[in-house]
Amino acid sequence: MNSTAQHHDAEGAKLGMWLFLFSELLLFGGLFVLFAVYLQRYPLQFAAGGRELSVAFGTVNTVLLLTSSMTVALALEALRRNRRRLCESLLGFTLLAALLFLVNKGFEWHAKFQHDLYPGSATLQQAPPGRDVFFGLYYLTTGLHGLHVIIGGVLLAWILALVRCDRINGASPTVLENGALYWHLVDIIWIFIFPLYYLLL
Amino acid sequence: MGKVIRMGEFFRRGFLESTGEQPSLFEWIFSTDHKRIGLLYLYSISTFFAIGVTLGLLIRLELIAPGRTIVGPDTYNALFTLHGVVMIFLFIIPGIPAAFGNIMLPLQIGARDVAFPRLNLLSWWLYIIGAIMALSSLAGGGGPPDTGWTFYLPFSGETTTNVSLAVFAVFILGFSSILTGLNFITTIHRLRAPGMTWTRLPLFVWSLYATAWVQVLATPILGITLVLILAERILGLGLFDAARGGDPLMYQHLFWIYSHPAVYIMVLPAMGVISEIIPVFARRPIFGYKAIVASSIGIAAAGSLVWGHHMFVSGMSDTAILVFSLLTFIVAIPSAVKVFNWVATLYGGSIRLDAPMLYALTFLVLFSIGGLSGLVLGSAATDVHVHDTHFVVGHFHYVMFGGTAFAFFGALHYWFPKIFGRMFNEKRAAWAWGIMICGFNLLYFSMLLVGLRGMPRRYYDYLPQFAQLNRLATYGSWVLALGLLFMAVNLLIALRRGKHIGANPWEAATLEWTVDSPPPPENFAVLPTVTHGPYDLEQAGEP
Amino acid sequence: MTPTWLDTTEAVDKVFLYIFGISLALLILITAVMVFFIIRFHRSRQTKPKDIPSSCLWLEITWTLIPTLIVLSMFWYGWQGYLSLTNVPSDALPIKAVARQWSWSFVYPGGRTSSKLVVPAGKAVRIAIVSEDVLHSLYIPAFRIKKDAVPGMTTHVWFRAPESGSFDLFCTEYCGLAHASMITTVEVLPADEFDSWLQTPQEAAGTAKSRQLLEQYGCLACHSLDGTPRIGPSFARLAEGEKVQLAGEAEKSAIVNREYLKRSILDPQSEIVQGYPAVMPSFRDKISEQDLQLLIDFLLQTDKTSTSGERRP
Amino acid sequence: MQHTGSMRQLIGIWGLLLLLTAATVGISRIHLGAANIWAALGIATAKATLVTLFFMHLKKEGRVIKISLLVTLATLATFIGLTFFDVLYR
Ligand code: HEA
Ligand code: HEA
Ligand code: HEC
Ligand code: CUA
Ligand SMILES: [Cu+2]
Repeated sequence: MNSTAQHHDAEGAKLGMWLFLFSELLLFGGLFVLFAVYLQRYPLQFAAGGRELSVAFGTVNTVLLLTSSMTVALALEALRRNRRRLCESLLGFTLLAALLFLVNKGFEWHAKFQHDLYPGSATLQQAPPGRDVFFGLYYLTTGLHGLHVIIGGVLLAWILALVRCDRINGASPTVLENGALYWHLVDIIWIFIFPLYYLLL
Repeated sequence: MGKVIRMGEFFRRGFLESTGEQPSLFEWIFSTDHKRIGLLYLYSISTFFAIGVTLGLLIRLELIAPGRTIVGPDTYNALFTLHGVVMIFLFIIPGIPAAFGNIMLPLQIGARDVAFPRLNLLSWWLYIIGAIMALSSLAGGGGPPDTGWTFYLPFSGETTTNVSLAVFAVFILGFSSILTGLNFITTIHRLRAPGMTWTRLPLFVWSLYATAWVQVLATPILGITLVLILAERILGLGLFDAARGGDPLMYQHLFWIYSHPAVYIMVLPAMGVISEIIPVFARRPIFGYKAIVASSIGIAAAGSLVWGHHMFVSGMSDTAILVFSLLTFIVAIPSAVKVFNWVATLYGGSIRLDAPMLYALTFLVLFSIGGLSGLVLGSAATDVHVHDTHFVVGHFHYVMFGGTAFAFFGALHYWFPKIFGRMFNEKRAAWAWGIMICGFNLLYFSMLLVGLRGMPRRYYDYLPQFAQLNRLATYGSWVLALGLLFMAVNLLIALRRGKHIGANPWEAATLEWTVDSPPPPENFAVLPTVTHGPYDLEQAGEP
Repeated sequence: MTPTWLDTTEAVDKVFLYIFGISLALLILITAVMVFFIIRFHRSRQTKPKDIPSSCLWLEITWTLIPTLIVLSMFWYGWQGYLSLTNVPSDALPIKAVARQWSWSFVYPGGRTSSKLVVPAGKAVRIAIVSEDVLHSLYIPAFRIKKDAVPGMTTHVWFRAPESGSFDLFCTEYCGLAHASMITTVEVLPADEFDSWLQTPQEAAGTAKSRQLLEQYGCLACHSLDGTPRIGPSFARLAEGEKVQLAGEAEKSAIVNREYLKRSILDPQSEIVQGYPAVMPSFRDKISEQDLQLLIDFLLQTDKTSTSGERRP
Repeated sequence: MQHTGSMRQLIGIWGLLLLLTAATVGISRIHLGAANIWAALGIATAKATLVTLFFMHLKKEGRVIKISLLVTLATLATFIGLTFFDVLYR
C-alpha cells in the first residue's frame, strides 16, 4: 500500500488491507459457489475425483502453509521486539515454505497430467459427466490459489528486502503487518481447498 | 443566484494551477491529488460517454426502419455489445463515484485527501488501461465482440470474435472499481474531520459508503466469472458445458450475482447527488435524513439478494422464481421511501429552479417511471411476457439514463462552479435540459411501448408492425442528441469564459463550499471542526 | 385463486392491468404533488422557507408500510399469474420444439415435423423446448409465453389459442449473428383441419421431402433457394462441376460434386467459401446417411425453387 | 505494545492447527455419509477461525473489522444459499 499514508495512519492501512482481503475472499467465493452446486449434483463423481488426488501431497502442502503462516506471524512479533535477525530468518523460512509448496504443486499437477487427467483429456471425456467438472474446478481453484502463493511470496520477498535495509523496523511494522495478513489469507483459502478437494470420499 | 464575485486578475486557480515542476501533462496523469484524479476521471468518463452515445445513435439509426438500413447484422451485434460495455463499465459504474466522489468526498468530510492517494491514481490508470483494451477489441483479430454486455455462455465461449480481450478489459475495470471502493470506505472511516459524526455526514458521502461496500463485495464475483469465461475460451474447461456435465444457468447466476448489485452501484451515488441538490435549492434541511441513510444501506444490502429476477424464463426452478420475485419487490421499498422524502423536502421550502435543481426534479420523475416499470419486470407473470424485449431496454434506460445520467448532469452543473471557479450560462443550461427531456421521453417511452407489443431486444431487423414506434424512438434520439450537444457546448464555453464565482454560489452548507472555488491543492489550510449538520442552511455562508 | 386453467393471455394480462393501474396512479400522484409543491413553494411565492421539523417518524412509518403492502399484493398477484403459466392442463397436446442457430423445428407425436408451429384452435398444447447449440428462447407475444431453450435441459411452456389465425414466434435470447431472423409463425388451425394436417404423411422422397428436410435441419435459416444471399451462400448457384472460391491465403478453390457437398455438410469448417463467416455447424452424427444423400441429390438439382408437390400447412 | 508470551501462544496455535489437520484427514477416512463433508467444513472453519483470531490478530482488532468480516461471510453464505433455491428445486 501507500507508504506515506501508512506512516500517518497505520490503522487505516490495515483496514484497507482487510477490505482487500474480503474482496479476495469473494473472488474465491465464486468458485466455492460452483463447487457447492456441482458437489450437490454429482456427489459420486466428485468423490471419485477426490480419490484421484494425492492425500499425501495435499497434507504436506497443508502443513507447509500452516507452518509458514505461523512463521510470518512470528516474524512480525520478532520485528515488533526489534529482533531483526530473527525476523529475517523467519521470513526466509516462510519464503522457503512457499517455494516448497509450489514445487509440490508442480509435481502434483505433473502427475495428474501423466495420468491423463486434465480438462478435455481422453480419460475425462469418457468418464461420466461431473468428473470433468471436478477436475476443471480443481485446476482452476488450485491454479488461482497458486497464483496467490506466488504473489504473496513476491510480496514477502520484497518485505524481507525492506527489513534488511531497515526500511521496515519495530517502529513502523505496517508493511509487514499487511503482507502477513495477505499471507494468512492465502493459508485460509487453502485450509478450505484441502478437505473439499483432497479428502472427499 | 448568490454572490458572483469578480476577482479579475486575482482569480486563483486552486488545484488547477500548474506548479511548474513537471511538464504539465505529467503533473496531471501522475498526480495523487484526489481532485486532479477526479477531474481525470471526469474527462475520460465524458469521452467514453460520448463514444457510447454515438454508438447508441447508430443503433437507433439502424432501427429507424425494418430491414438493413446502415449496417449488417454482424456490425449491429457489435454495436450494441460495445454500447452496453462502454456505458456500463466505462461510464455509469465509475461515473459518479470515481469522478465526483473523488473530488468531493474528502472535501465534504473535511479531509486533505483520500486514505490511499497512490492507490487512487492506480485505479485511474487501471481504468484507462481497461478502457483502451475494451475499445481496441473493436479492431483486429476476429472482429469486435458480439455477445451483448452480458457475455452469456455458451455463445460467448464459441464466437470467434475478440471476446477474450473485451472480457479481460472488463476484469481490469472491475479491479479498478474495487480499489476505488476500498479507498472510499477507509477514507470515510479514518479521515473525517473533528466533529464530523456519522449523523453529520452529507448524504452523498453516505451513498458513496453504501456503494463502496457493494463494489468491494460484489465486484470480485464478476472477476471470477470473467476468469471463468476466459478459462472456457482459452483452456476449454467446460464448467458450463452441458455436454460435459456443466450447467449453463450457473454462469447466469454468477454473472447476475454481480450485475444486479451493480445496478445499485450505478444508482446509489446518483441518489446521493439528488439528496445534496434538493435541500440546497429548496432552502430546507433534507426531510428524513436518517430514513434516507437507512434506505441507502437497505438498498445496498437487499440489492444483493435479488439477482435471480434476470432469470425468470431461463429454466430456473419455480421455487427460486418465487423467492427472487418476492425479494425484488422488497428492494423497491427503500427506493420508494427515498422518493417520498425528497418530495417532502420540497414542502415549505423556498424553491429555486436553477439548472441542478431542474435535473434533480427530472430525476425524480424519470427514475420513478423506470422504477415502476421495474415492478412489472419483478412480477413473475408479467416478466415472462416482457423479458428480453424492448420493454426491458426502456426500463433500464429510464433508470440508468433518466436516473443516473441525469443525476450526473445535475452533479456536473451543481459542482461545476466549485471545481472550475466559473459559472455556466443558466439560460442555455435550462434550454438544453428542456430539449433533453422531450427527446428522452420520446425515445424511451416508445421503447417501453414497442416492447409491450412484443419486439425482442438485440434485434437487428424487425417485423413491420413495430415500424412506427421505432421510427418515433429514432426521432427522439436525435432530439436528445441535440440537447446533449447543447449542454456540452454550454459547459465547454463556461470552462473558458464563464463568470468567476465565489466560494459558495448556491449558499449550501456542506464543507466543500467553505473553501475557495476551485479548491486549493491542500483543500483546507486548517482542518475544519464541524459544528452543524450538512443541511443546516442558516449556518451556511459563514466561511 | 382457484386453478381455473386460465388461458395464459388472460392470466398475464390481469397482472399487467393491476400493476400498471397502481403504478400509473402512484406516478401521477407523486408528480402532481411535486409540481404542486414547486409552484406553491417557489421562491416568488415563498420568500423565506417555513420553519417546520425536518423529520417525522409517523410519516416515515406510513410511507414505508403502504408501499410494502402494495408491493406484496403485486408480488402475490404476479405469482398467482405465474402459476397459471406453469399449470399445464392435463389434456394438452405435447409438441417438441428444437432450437438451433438460427431456426426452429417442431416435432409432433407420431413424428411429423414442421418449421412452423401448427396448433389446433381451442386445445391446449404443451411445448417441450430443447436446444442443439447455444441459448435461445421461444416467445409467442400473442399468448404471453416465453421460455429459454437451454442446452442439456428440457424446458416447457403451454398455451391455448382460442381461435384460428397466425401469430409471430420469436427467438428472444440473443444467439448470435442471425438472432433477429430466428422468427417463425404459429399457425392455429381449426381442430379438424389440424387433425388432418397431423395425419398427412410426410413425403418419403422427392423434392418436397428434400424441402422438408432442409427446413427440419435448419439449412434454410442460412441458405436460400432463390439466390438471395443470407448468412451462407445461396443453394441456387450450386451446380455439378462449378468452381467455388475458398477463403485462405492462396487462391484456393473446389469443384462442386457429391464429395464436396458431403464435406461441406459434415465438416463445414474444413473449407470455407470465400466471403462467408465460418459459422456453419457440423451435421456429423446429426443427419442420417439416407437424409444426407437425399439432400445432396437435391442440392445438385438445377431447378431447386420449383414448388411442385409442396404442401402448405 | 510488547506482547509477552505471544510468541509461545502462536506456536501453541500452530500445534493446534496441525492437530486439527490430522483430525480432518482421519475423519475423512471414516465413512459417515453426508456428515463427512460437514465435519470437514466444520474443522476447516475452526482452523480458519484460529488463524484469523490469533495469527491475524483479529481478536485485538476494533469493531469495524470484526463486523465487516461477518458481513463478508454472511454475503458469501447468502450467495451460496440463494443459488440453492434454484439448483435444489429444479
Ligand atoms: C441504474 C440501474 C437500475 C436500477 C436502479 C434498477 C432498478 C430496478 N430494476 Fe432493473 N435493470 C437494470 C438497471 C436498473 N434497474 C438493467 C441494466 C437491466 C437489464 C440488464 C440486461 O438484461 O441487460 C435491468 C433489468 C431488470 C429486470 C430483469 C428484466 C428481464 O430481463 O426480464 C428486473 C426484474 O425484476 C428489474 C427490476 C428492477 C426493480 C424492481 C428495480 C427497483 O430498484 C426500482 C425501485 C424504484 C421504484 C419502485 C420507483 C420509485 C418509487 C416510487 C415512485 C414510489 C412508489 C413505489 C411503490 C409503492 C413500490 N430490472
Ligand atoms: C448509462 C447507460 C446507457 C445510456 C446513457 C444509453 C444511451 C442510449 N442508448 Fe443504450 N443501452 C445500454 C446503456 C445505455 N444506453 C445498455 C447497457 C444496453 C444493453 C446492451 C446489450 O443488449 O448488451 C443498451 C442497449 C440499447 C439499445 C437496444 C439494442 C437492442 O437490444 O437491439 C438501444 C436501441 O435503441 C439503445 C439506444 C440508446 C440510445 C439511442 C441512447 C442515447 O441516449 C444516445 C442519445 C444521445 C446522443 C446520440 C448524444 C450525441 C451527442 C454527442 C455525441 C456529444 C456528446 C458529448 C458530450 C457529452 C461531451 N441502447
Ligand atoms: C448457422 C448457419 C448455417 C446452417 C444452419 C447451415 N449452413 Fe451451410 N453454410 C453456412 C455458411 C456460413 C457457409 C459458407 C461458409 C462455409 O463454407 O462454411 C455454408 C456453406 C455450405 C455449403 C457450401 C456452399 C457453397 O456454395 O459451396 C453447403 C453445401 C452447405 N452449407 C449446406 C448446408 C446444409 C445441407 C445445411 C443443413 C443440413 C446447412 N448448410 C446448414 C451456414 C449454415
Ligand atoms: Cu435463437 Cu436468438
Ligand atoms: Cu436486476
